[in-house]
Amino acid sequence: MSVDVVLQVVVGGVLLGGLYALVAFGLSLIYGVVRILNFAHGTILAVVGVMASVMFASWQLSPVLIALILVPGVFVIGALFYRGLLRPLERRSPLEATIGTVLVTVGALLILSDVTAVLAGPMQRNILLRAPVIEVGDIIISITQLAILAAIVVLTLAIHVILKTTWFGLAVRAVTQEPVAAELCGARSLGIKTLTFGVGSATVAMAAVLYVLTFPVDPYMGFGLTVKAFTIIVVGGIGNLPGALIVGVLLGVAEGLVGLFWGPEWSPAISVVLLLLILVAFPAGFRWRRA
Amino acid sequence: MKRVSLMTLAAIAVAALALLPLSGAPYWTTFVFSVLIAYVLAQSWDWVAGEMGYINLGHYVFYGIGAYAFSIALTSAAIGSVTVSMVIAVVVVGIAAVLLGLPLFRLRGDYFAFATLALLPLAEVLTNNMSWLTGGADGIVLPVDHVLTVAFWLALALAVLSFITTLAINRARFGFALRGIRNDEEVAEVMGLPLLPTKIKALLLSSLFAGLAGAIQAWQMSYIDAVTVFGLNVALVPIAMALLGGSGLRWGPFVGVVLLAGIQQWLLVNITMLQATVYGAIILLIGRYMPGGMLRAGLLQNIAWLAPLTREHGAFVADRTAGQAAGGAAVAMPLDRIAIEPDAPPLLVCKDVVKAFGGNRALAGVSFSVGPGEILGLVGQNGSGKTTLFNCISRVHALTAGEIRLGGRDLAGLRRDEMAGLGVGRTYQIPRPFGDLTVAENVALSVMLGPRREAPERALAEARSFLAYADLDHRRDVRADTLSLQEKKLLEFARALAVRPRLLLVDEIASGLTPVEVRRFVERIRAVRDDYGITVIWVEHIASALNAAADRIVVLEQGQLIADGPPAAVFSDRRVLASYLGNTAEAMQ
Amino acid sequence: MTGTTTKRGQQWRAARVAVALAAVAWLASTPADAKLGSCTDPVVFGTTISETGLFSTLTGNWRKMTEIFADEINKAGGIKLSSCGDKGVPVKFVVYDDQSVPATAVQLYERMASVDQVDFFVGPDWSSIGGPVPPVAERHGIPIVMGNVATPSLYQRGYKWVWGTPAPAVPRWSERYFDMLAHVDPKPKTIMFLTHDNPVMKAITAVWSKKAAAQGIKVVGEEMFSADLKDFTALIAKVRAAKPDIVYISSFDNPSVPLVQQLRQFKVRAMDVHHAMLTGALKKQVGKDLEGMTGELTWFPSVKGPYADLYERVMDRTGITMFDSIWTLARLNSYLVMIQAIEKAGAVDREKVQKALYKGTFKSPAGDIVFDEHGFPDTGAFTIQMQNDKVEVVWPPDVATAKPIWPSPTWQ
Amino acid sequence: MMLEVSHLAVDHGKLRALWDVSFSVGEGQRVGLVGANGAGKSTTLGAIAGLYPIAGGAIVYDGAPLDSRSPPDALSRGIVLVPEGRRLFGEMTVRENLRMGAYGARARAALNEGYDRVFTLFPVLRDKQAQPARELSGGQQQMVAIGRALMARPRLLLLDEPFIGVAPILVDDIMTALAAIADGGVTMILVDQNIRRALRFVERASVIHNGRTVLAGDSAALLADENFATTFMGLD
Repeated sequence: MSVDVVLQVVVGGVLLGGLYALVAFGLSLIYGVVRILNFAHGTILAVVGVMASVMFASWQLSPVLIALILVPGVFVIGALFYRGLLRPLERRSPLEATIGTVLVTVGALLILSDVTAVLAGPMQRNILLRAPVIEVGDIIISITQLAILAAIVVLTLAIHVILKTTWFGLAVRAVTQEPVAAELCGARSLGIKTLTFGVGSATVAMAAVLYVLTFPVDPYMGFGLTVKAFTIIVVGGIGNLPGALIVGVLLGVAEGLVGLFWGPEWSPAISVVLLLLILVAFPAGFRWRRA
Repeated sequence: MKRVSLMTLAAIAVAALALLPLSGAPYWTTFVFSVLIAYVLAQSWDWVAGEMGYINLGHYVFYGIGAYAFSIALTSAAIGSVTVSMVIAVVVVGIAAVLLGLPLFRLRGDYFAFATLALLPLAEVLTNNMSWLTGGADGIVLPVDHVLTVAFWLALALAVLSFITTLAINRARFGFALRGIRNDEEVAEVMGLPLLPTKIKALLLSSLFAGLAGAIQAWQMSYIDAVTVFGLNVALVPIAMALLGGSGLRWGPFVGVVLLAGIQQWLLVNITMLQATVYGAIILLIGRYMPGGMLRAGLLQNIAWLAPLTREHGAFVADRTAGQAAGGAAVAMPLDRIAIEPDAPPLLVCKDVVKAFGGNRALAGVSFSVGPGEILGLVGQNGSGKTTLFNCISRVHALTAGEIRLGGRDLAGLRRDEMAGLGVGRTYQIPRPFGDLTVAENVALSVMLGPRREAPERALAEARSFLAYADLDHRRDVRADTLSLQEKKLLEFARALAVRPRLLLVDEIASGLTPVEVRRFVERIRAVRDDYGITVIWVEHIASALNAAADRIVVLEQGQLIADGPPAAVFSDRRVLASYLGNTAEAMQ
Repeated sequence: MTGTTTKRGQQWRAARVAVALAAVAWLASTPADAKLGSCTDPVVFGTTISETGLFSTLTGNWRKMTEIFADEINKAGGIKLSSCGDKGVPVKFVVYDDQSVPATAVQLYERMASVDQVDFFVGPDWSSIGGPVPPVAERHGIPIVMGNVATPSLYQRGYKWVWGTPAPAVPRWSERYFDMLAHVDPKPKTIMFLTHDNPVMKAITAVWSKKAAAQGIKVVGEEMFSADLKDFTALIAKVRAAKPDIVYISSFDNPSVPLVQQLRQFKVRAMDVHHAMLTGALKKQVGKDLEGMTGELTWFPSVKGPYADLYERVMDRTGITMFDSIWTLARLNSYLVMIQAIEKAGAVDREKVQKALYKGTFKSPAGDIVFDEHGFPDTGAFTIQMQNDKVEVVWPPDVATAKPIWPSPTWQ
Repeated sequence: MMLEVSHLAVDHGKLRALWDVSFSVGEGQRVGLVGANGAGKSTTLGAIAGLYPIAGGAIVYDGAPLDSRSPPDALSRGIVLVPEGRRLFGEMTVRENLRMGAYGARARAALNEGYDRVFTLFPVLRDKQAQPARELSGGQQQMVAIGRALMARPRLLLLDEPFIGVAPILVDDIMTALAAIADGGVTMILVDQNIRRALRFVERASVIHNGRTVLAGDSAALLADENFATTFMGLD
């Protein structure tokens, strides 16, 4: 196998893995701050992806415009979802809160998929853009892919900068690590949790628009992505976005290389095997320590 | 009386159901059949989740493995017999449960849940790719045998067996052990419960029922493929059903399964659009407004005729012990007196004990010994290493260096659950009761898990004498998490005694008591030694209490032993006084 | 709780249980056999459609289509029965959503047999569901003509009442394409198969890789991929290394969307890239990338054939096209074959219909349908090529709407 | 009086943790709360800081009742708690921890002054700004915790067991710093189980026993009171 082939596979893996990482960011933020495992998280990608595809097919809107319309909408819906349905459960006993959030998010997953399938049709869709390609030696990259890669990098940097420099980002990290102390510092948990849920959902919406530019979506595809995203945040460390990015990209590349050297039919197994191995080796979750 | 009538009705209902396949209503037969399978799955899942507190989202994997093992065996030329294939399915599922359980039980909480969930897509990929065994995506085609009637009876029998097993687990020592794990597995372990074997046993039991359910359904359906038995869309349904009814409740999974399956079927037949939305909305609303499950909702608990369905397990246990004579009024505990030889070798020897957490040495080379029948007071500031020392003696922590011997035996290499068997009982500074069990059950659990492995009925009876000894008998039937802090500390004391210890480790149990209560407690500690010969190490801040109770005092400071001697001498030591009362730096000068 | 309330509670409970038992008993006593042989009652077909869940992405608006189909048949006079004179009997459908779950489908077919008392079964689709459903038909002795259930092994179980997918069968799927390959110039020398991990697609590859070799075209590679695969770079790298003259994609339309796009992007060169299921769904998602590709279509209105007008009207009124929803042909064929069988039998009589299905040859727009002894049909598909963004039938020449452009210019 | 706590009762879930606690603190004073483990000292501080809702009695602060629903409410009135066990944001740097302390609107404006003030008090932290807080020693962590509280510009500083896990040599440093803070006009309530140390630092103290205040007075008087130690602290 020539180096070019491997490099080509790596490029493809980085693109897919970057998208995985974007999905994982939202889940990681929400899980870190609100401590809720949102089973409907990946389904948001499926639903927003379908909506974006319909908008593109019906009105030929530019993907940027579609994102500008959908992402704030999802932000609001995510925040309202948390406020209306999940927040009240926090006052219950831990057992009831856990079971309640599972039921609420699973119920939301079913509703989201079904309503989308009824309104937009259950068929698979994408946004069809034909873009020229760039050839570097034997490696080929399309402009769309480059744009998506650039968007992933920009978004990751943006999220990173928000978390590192803004007061909101600081509070998000503080609540993730020590919720009580964050409150003692004046961070109102309700507001921060609501915002986080909104931002986390909006991140997936952003990922959805990028995803549907290269890969097809359908209303029922979300749950597998949720599992994949959880794998990434467990392996990368909860609340650790650079970790999630690295693991997401590695996962995408690993899936490609397994397809190359072993057989594409085994690629979907990689994330699961990785998750199980890491968890068994580090039962309390993986922690990235500085040397 | 009420319980009996409900059970009688259940028996009649089962008998009526058994006639269903003969009545010429195949639709209802297949519908009830799938309800029965769902019940077996939900109920067997709940043994691990509701009883033991481990949310196994991959429970359906065992259903799928059972279905596949059965189908492969049945279609292979070498086997072909249904009975043998069922047995093979059970064996394969059992092996899979043990192999998966060993690594998975290293995990807890959400991590366990998600790791188990990940098993489903993995199983699907494996099944699809291992075509030589599983037929790959072709699935496995079984002969068309029209086995609905027999399969229905098998499913009914399995469902009834699941329910009976639930009752048996609730009643058995094993069930109490599971509830101990659910509440606080470290405490249960220190009481003498070997954790991993117990967890594996629970998973094994639950997986066998799921595997059989899979085998029976595969037989009835006559065709399986990976999507059908490992698909995420179907796998979470039985779990949602159990949660909806009320996980951990005797009737919870049953009510949840019947209700959700009924609603789903009704929607399918009567609504042509958005059934999944309505179905999802029902799940969502119940999660939002009845998050503990329907049967835990106050709304239902107040309806008289539903009351028998909504009771917690504890309520059934209280029923059984309520009738027992309150023989525990006497303040004698059912403990044998341990003879104290005057010149026996020390019971506990600590030699250069070091325990480091990262770079922080909580114990920096502590040596002392405790003679049999001695009451040793252990004193030191917060953070001086007292609790760490207790944790080292009860093997919660492994030593970094040094050696601890109990009755001449080196404790290195022993598991936590073996300590109770060696006669070490302990209390926790911050009480750790099994919150959702009754006070009596808390103590009974000690008796059950401890070295004598008593059966629950006896243990519950015995528990009352320990409770009486700790002045807690009047609170025996309330949930332990409703006790006051002081009562919880007394509960800790009763639980530690119920292990039948040779060596009792008491951690700050008298703090917060009134002076009168403290005096009573001092008498109690002395009596434990005087009447039963139990050796005691008592950590306490109330010096007067130690002064009155202890034969000897050991003082720790910054993980080091700074004094060891009779109370009078130690408490007049200038360095001790300074360390205990004033600025340390000043004392050094 | 006082004694009185306890007692009342028990009475309540007993009453409720009694009511429930009575209800079960009543339902159980309902007769299971349908009233057959009437000339006035409509003939009732029972079917399930995967309207929601995993497989729903493959269905079109089939519930509406089924209703319109019945309406069209009834407008044309219904099913003509010799036993009822010339008078036609109307047809009626009972349709449920099986939610793509086999156990649910089984329950619903049992329900249609015993509660709804349908006369005949049509559909369902997909092996997952087509596997467990036939035993229901067998037990009740209700003839069933299934839709898109194409796994041959499912038909080897000694069915007496079950007939399968009345659309092109696996062993004849690409017959016309390989016939075309034998006549084109320059002749292809090598072929590589890319197979979606699915029983139908694997069966197609298995059959046609052998036939290709027999025809003198060397198979230089066979790769499999799962429906979850999104990044095909690795697979395409292998194609580029093998340099085959023909790339044969044996896949359903949806899973191969990224594959087709990435083949184009990576500038794979070949005489022809063939897609076994070249559909409108694929075209919607990959657009111009499809230009010049060849494929297989079970039927297309321009091919005409018996009942072509009926199909066209039904699909027009439903708002779907055969190209968009390739599975629609087998669906409609299952309805059509059952109606023809009843007309041949001359009565609404399950045993007579069963006999008719055994012997008969059935007309369909895609050609005659003849079942083998297992109930498996025997038809082939038409070879098409995308030319100037339009679907043209290019083989066989007698029904062709255009000549094949060879070698396909877009892959040069 | 700046703060007046009268007949305060607090519940933890269904259990009453505090029954009847009363004491008062004047502007600029240092007051101690002493008592055995579990007596209710931390709960009292928590209730003032808004961590626990008040079940009975009243807290009056600056003449107006203090019925905070959450710590940010108390914080906005200048009440800041240094919690037991420090509760630093372990993965965040020292500087980020301090910055988080200035989260409140009022403090944000004076962020840089805040840093200066903290680094002047605890010079050792200046060099460790970029280190994750969990890598610091116990005493340095405690300095960060106090520094973080200072960033919020407190008027009333509540210190819960600030010397646990602190090496003896650093205890004095922290004591000195606390004294400096107090001299700067910050009112303080100190909970410390080392009674002598506590009494030497504060001017007045209240003894809490089983959720009730049982004794109060000047620290000098309490120290001199032989009865005090024997009766309430169980010392001979």
